[in-house]
Amino acid sequence: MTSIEDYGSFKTAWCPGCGNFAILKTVKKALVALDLRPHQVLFVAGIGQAAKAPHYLKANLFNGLHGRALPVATGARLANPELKIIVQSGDGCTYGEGGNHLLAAIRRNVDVTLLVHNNHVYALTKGQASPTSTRDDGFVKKAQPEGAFSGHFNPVEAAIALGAGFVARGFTGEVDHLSELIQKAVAYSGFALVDILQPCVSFNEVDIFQWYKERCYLISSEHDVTDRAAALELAGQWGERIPLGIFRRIERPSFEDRFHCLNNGPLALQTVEKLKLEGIMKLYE
Amino acid sequence: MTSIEDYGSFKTAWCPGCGNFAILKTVKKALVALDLRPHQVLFVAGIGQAAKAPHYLKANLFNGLHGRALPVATGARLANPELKIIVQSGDGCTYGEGGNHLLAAIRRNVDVTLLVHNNHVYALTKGQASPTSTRDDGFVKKAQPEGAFSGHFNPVEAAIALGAGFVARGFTGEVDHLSELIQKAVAYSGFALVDILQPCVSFNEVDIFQWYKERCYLISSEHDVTDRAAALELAGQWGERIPLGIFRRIERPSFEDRFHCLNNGPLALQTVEKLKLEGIMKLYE
Amino acid sequence: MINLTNAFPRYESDEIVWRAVSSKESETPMTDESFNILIGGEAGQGLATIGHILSKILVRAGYSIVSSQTYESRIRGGHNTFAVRFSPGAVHAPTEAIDILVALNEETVSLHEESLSLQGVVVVNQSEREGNSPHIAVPMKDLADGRHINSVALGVVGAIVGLEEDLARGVLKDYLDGAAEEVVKSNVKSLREGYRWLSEQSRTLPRVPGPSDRERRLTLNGNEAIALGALAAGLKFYSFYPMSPSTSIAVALIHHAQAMNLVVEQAEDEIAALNMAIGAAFAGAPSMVATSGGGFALMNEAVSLAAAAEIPVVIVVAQRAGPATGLPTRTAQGDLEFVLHSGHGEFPRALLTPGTVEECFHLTRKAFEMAQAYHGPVFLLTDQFLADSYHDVPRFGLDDVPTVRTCAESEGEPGESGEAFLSYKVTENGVSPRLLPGLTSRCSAGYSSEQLVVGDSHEHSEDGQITEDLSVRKVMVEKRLRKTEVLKERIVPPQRGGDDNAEVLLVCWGSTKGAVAEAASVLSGNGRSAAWMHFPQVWPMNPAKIRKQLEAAKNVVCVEENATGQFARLLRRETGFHIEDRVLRYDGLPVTPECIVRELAENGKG
Amino acid sequence: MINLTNAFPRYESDEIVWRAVSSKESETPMTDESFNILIGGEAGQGLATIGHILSKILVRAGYSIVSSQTYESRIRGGHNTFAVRFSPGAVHAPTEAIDILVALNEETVSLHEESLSLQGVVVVNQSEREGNSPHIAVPMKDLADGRHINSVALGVVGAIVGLEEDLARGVLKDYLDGAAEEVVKSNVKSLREGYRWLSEQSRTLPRVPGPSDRERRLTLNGNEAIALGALAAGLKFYSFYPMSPSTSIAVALIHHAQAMNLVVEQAEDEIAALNMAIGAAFAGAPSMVATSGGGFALMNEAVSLAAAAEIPVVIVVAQRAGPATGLPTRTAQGDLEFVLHSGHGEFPRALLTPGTVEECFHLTRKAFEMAQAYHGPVFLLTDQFLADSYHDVPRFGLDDVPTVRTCAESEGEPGESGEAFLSYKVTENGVSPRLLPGLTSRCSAGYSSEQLVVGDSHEHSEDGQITEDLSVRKVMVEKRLRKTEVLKERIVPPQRGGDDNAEVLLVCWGSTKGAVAEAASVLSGNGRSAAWMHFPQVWPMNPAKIRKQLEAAKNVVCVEENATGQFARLLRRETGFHIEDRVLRYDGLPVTPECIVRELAENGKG
Ligand SMILES: Cc1ncc(C[n+]2csc(CCOP(=O)(O)OP(=O)(O)O)c2C)c(N)n1
Ligand SMILES: Cc1ncc(C[n+]2csc(CCOP(=O)(O)OP(=O)(O)O)c2C)c(N)n1
Ligand code: SF4
Ligand code: SF4
Ligand SMILES: [Mg+2]
Ligand SMILES: [Mg+2]
Repeated sequence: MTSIEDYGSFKTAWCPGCGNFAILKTVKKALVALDLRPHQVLFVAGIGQAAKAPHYLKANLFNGLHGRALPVATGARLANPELKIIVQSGDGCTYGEGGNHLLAAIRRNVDVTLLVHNNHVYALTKGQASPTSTRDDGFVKKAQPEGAFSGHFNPVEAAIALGAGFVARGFTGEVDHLSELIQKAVAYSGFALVDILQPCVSFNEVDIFQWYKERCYLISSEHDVTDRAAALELAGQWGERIPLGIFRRIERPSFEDRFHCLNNGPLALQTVEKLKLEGIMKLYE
Repeated sequence: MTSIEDYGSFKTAWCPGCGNFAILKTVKKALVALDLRPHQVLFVAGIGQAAKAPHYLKANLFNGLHGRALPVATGARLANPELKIIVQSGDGCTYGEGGNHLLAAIRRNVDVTLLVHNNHVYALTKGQASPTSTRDDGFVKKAQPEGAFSGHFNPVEAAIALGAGFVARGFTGEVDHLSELIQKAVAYSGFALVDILQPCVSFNEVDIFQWYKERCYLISSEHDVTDRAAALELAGQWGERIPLGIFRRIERPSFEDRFHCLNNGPLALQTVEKLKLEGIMKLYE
Repeated sequence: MINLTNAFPRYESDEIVWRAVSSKESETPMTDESFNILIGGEAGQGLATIGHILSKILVRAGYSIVSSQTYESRIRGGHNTFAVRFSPGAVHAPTEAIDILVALNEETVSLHEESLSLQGVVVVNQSEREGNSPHIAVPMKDLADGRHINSVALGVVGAIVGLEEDLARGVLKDYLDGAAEEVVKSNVKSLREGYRWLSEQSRTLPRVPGPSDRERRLTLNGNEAIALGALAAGLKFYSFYPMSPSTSIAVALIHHAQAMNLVVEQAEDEIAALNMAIGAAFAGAPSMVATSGGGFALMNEAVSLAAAAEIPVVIVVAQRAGPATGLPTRTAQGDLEFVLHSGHGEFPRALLTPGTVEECFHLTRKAFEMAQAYHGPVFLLTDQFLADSYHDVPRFGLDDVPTVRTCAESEGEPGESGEAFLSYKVTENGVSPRLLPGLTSRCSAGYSSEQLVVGDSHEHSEDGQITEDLSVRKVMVEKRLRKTEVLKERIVPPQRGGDDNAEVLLVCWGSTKGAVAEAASVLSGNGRSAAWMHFPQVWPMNPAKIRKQLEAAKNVVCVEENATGQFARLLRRETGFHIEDRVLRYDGLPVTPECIVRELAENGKG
Repeated sequence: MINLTNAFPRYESDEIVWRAVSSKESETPMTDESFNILIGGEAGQGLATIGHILSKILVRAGYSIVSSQTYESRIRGGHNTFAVRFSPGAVHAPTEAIDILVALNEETVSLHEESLSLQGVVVVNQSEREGNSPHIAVPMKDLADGRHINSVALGVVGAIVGLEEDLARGVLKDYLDGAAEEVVKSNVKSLREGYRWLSEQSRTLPRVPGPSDRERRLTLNGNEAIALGALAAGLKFYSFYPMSPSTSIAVALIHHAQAMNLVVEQAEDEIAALNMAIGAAFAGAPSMVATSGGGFALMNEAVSLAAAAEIPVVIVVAQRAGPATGLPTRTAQGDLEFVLHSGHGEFPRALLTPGTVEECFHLTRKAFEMAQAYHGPVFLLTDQFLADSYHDVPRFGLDDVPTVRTCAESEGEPGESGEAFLSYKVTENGVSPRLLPGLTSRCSAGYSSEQLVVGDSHEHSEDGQITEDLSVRKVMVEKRLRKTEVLKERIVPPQRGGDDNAEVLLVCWGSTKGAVAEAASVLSGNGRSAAWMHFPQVWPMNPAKIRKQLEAAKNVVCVEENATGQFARLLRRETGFHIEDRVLRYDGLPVTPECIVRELAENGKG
């Protein structure tokens, strides 16, 4: 049995009141609920305030470059299919710099859970607009004095449209619900996105906790997660009402299955077969 | 009056029978129909067989890097809003290497027309799977001997879902129709995507001309291009029946309008106002 | 303290042509007095704010200043500092000894009290542990009504230093321009309370040198100076992806974008940032990007594109401590070789490495001139220290240096109407005439409005068409490389100062200039004879001239903020002269005159 | 023709320790006879196919071969060539004089007939213009029933050279393994028709040296040798984004992936390719990527990541002619400095530069060993010529070199069960013990299965936690740089050959080895005394040893396929020795012995 203490506790570099604390705690809770031991899990992170999260718990960790967590996670997963891999990073990291890898991860459907701390801002670099910053709510930053010019990127909608098999939205104000989402995402076999609405108390004066609290509601149990059109319609909702929960969940062919050698477990444990190699060499004679 | 001769004619490096020839000819025709003079147009291209296309007509041209045509086009457009900018490149260039710029271009809605020669393959590098290669039709390449593992990227569907204002699909077997699409895309004020189904006779034995010819049909005039759900549903069609035409066309706030100085025309013609600069300097005293 | 009178003399020799890029000391004679205030506390306590305001007050009062900032990669908490060193005469470097330590929290006292000078004093909030050093415990919370403690501290410091309260209030108000009236009021009140409280104390205070009387100056940090230099050069397009320590260039430019008819765009990534700038430059807008090491790594391919397509573009790399994410908010000079060899393939380039804030301005202008003259990328290599360091800078004359032609003109013969324009015409110096797409006749007299322009990344023939003709390839390689001479004609030469025939010559580049010059001066003061040589441009260089200088010196020491001595290696590669002695600092902090002198003493060179 | 007996002798000196990485000549004595066939035509005419098959037939027959390919960046049309030079003794370089010119189209005749040797003859399709040179006009279309003209040509050439038809048919059939039976049949028929037709002609044919009798060899090009070397080193993960001339490494690996339990994945871009490989390597799979200049530009940031996180990874850069897109299918050595300084920040690295196909195999193995030994990136720098060039290569013994440990083991003391594992433990040589996440106890005896592993891109403390402690920073910089020594212990030293006390020493690196060695041999034959020195590894190096060698030489000339003499610059930087004389080729073609000798003569050095 795993307990929350197994995941340790650390001093953080976050601001008091930041939504990241709730996510950190919830992630630990979810892992305990799944009875996963720290060494069975590999966190992969990019760079940003969010991306520091896995430093604040005990588990295997690879903290790489801004925007590049997903390819690292993909490589790790294809090298060791026994690892439970969780990617944690910010909206800027994942939907900005790393956009191309998100497209590819969705297409690949590799078994990785992606948790995005979506605070609608580039926080660590002091508050520029991110792809999820909304134009209409007058998101005004030093770098965008007249508001964000570009359209708003709705990650839930985009992921569904691009064919992702598991797409959910959580909120730091609904931690039990969030914990369930994370558990289901980790348990899902394939690529799973949980976009997490996370208030940033330092740089986002618009989408504050209260703003979300008033708007967020849990998706009704009637919603058919296999109905793509319904999922898309629901995902289109933003503003007055913000749905939380699992929008879409379907079975998709697993990417790892296509690599026969992964049936034999981690690549590191597989030895080089010299006889076969000698046979290959002969082909070139 | 512009004539087709104004756009010149060149020797190409393409294979006999390639769909690119039809696209080249149709682009010229469309420009003539729009009565655009070569010097009013700037083509921007990436790298690939498709990306060579603008070398084969007379117009202004910037032929940059694989995957990076859209940011160059964006920069050029923001420097000179008088230029009609057309980006021409392949599926690998645009949906593969350049995926992140496609996401951003759609969000920005800068006035650029994107023509994608979609041959479902990386042709110039001799036939690897591209994001639009389809898994199910058994796309088997040297680099993908067991077929493409990843899911199929449907650019039309993705662009609509991501909020693009003008999304169309053409086919090299329907050149008059394609010419109309290109004309409308160029005339549209904002970001316009025309994905063009282009058979590659050298590397794509599956999606051949006849395969398309049997499946493609023109979208009915009943289709409401402002109805997002309808557009998405239509875009979901692939395989037995492949719709051609304009899926979506709506007005979106223009990106260029947000830059006040662009109302004064090309930046190159605007002089530095020394008085204002002196005033700015004073702020630092 | 330190005699800096000889720190920035004109170097009279035809070997290294001296051109002033820094003029601070020519207007204000040096004195041996300087005073150093360090404000320490957590991120979020507003210490950078009052540091900046204090800097500005000091400059307006007539002091010369150099500030330096350290901060962590976080938004709240941790330990940050803002140090301002000032003097009636010119100062050029930060220093270690602290005369007033303003401690906004307890940690600051314990971390820095050992650096207090003989007369040094700690200004600390009454509620904090006050340490063993001489201190002034201020009831800041009370005085600030629990709000703007930093403004109280500013008031106290202003009063100690003897800065007029009116002046201080004026700067504070300017700073808060645009803030809610209530906020302004409350800050002004806190400031006043600080002044009032101190005036009521009766204790001996550190002796502060008085200001000098001189023309108004600007208070600028390196990034602001780059932004202003770019505007003065005619910048019209700036694209960026946020990355410390480069982001404040964007912030400054955005601030002035509307007034200056400038397009500033935040890109989706650094690849896009440079490709956009190239697109804009191709279309005629003088363009710039800025980033730091990791972001620049992503720009590498487009650097090569700018070279192949022959597009003028200015690229600022504000260095921080690598590799990879490293220490994102700390200073370093670890990317010299990386930037010098960035981009695949071979092509000319220029690398400018300003030594002062003033040089940031002038060399940015210069960078645009160079880029425009040779049609290719020009780099400005700075670092976190310089980016964030405020200096007093004499007002810039905007008439003397012509702004870059916003509108390109052909340098060759205008083509006959009917003739096709050759974007890559092979010329004697390698530079082809340049037209702007769609603006040919409007920009360049004699050309038809229907001329077409090509930019191309392949090997191409003169008309920009893709070629597989290998003899054309050879011609084009040589054409591009010939442009090196165009850059060589424009080299900003090394500067030197200090004693003639010195026993030790300190060689440096980039932001270490002030510290190195002062270190040389300290050595001279200590009875050693010392000189310094600073490279505001590290590429291209004139090897023969440099070699002569180095050979003439008795001992040469290269000072760099990296661990492998990259510039010394480059000098050896180019001149054959091997500088074996190095002072290398690579812990993320800038070198100081003290640390250079210390290291030299340890190595038996000082 | 050229006496190559002394081309690859063991160099007996303790200065440059000689280790054989090429063994071709040790098994087959050199002769002065070689024969050169060039097949020319359009892309799509199947000339690379018959070139490859012909190469294999020649090797099976007992010849030593070197082939070289030129082709354009297109799929059909244009002008491509496939040249095979062969000899009963070892050949190491392509040559210019053509003994049989196989012209699949008219253009080939006009482009190449001036290169015909004295006995040279053109084999041409009857329907094409036949030129003025001696020619054999073959009714290829008729003989091929309008289909496999290339196989007819192959038959004719096989017959002229005197290769047994059975042998030729065997290779052809092997090659077509998996093709439709009808296709195989038709090709075999065309081949036979070619043989038959020639046998019915009565004319004097060029004199062809007979084969030698020896052990079976492999016919490999550089990219295949890298793929096999990687497999032999234990490669388990390969990610790539297609880019000429690197793509055929991926193709070869994919071909064997299932048999060798290998994961090969095409990435969405080069950034992903290297980041994936880093992730896989972190998780325990020996990993490699390959690309060319532009793709490598995009990998720069991740190179720095591999260094900071200390992840072993092998990176192949197959050079082509830049800058930017340049000539995508042509050869160059223009990216040496670019790769050497790639990635921001400072860290050790190794750069291997194989000179032959055989060296491609061995140095790839070596690269994995090095990466694993020091935990960081190791580079293999090749080029289009070598990537596509087929050589005969002696069979590889797979027992002598141990494969890289697929499963990492701690080199330090296993930690106590309860103790946290320190992924960045500071050790004497800088290398920290390494565990694999999730596999700690299964891989490394003595560790608990619950140990945790961290990889981190920041400056970090020993446990991989982000640090802002600047004293830790200093320790970690030094820890990483200390690993340079681990690489230095493993240096593959330069090789030399030719006359002792030669008048001229030709220095080179990478794929020019064979041409340079042969040029030295030609010079010696012409009565000049000449020697050569080849660097199979350009970084790190042993400057003192190299300097001694260079100083001992009377004249030193550096041969490179770039326009700025990058390796000569590097040698000066490291050794202080300035090589002023250069033979530089930068038109996209490989240097040949002839062109080196010509250039030297023009410069008065030969
Ligand atoms: C290549 C690169 N570009 C830019 C940066 C600078 N950078 C660090 S964090 C960050 C933004 C982080 O935003 P987000 O991912 O939303 O995380 P948050 O801080 O908001 O949690 C940026 C741009 C970097 N580290 N690397
Ligand atoms: C950075 C970079 N990576 C890879 C390449 C090699 N490359 C050239 S074209 C191409 C694929 C082209 O595919 P697509 O865009 O679909 O065009 P097509 O040739 O099919 O028309 C690739 C991968 C390159 N030039 N630059
Ligand atoms: S800046 Fe925002 S996201 Fe970062 S720690 Fe502070 S509150 Fe959280
Ligand atoms: S390879 Fe395919 S896409 Fe390229 S020119 Fe040939 S047929 Fe067209
Ligand atoms: Mg964020
Ligand atoms: Mg394609």
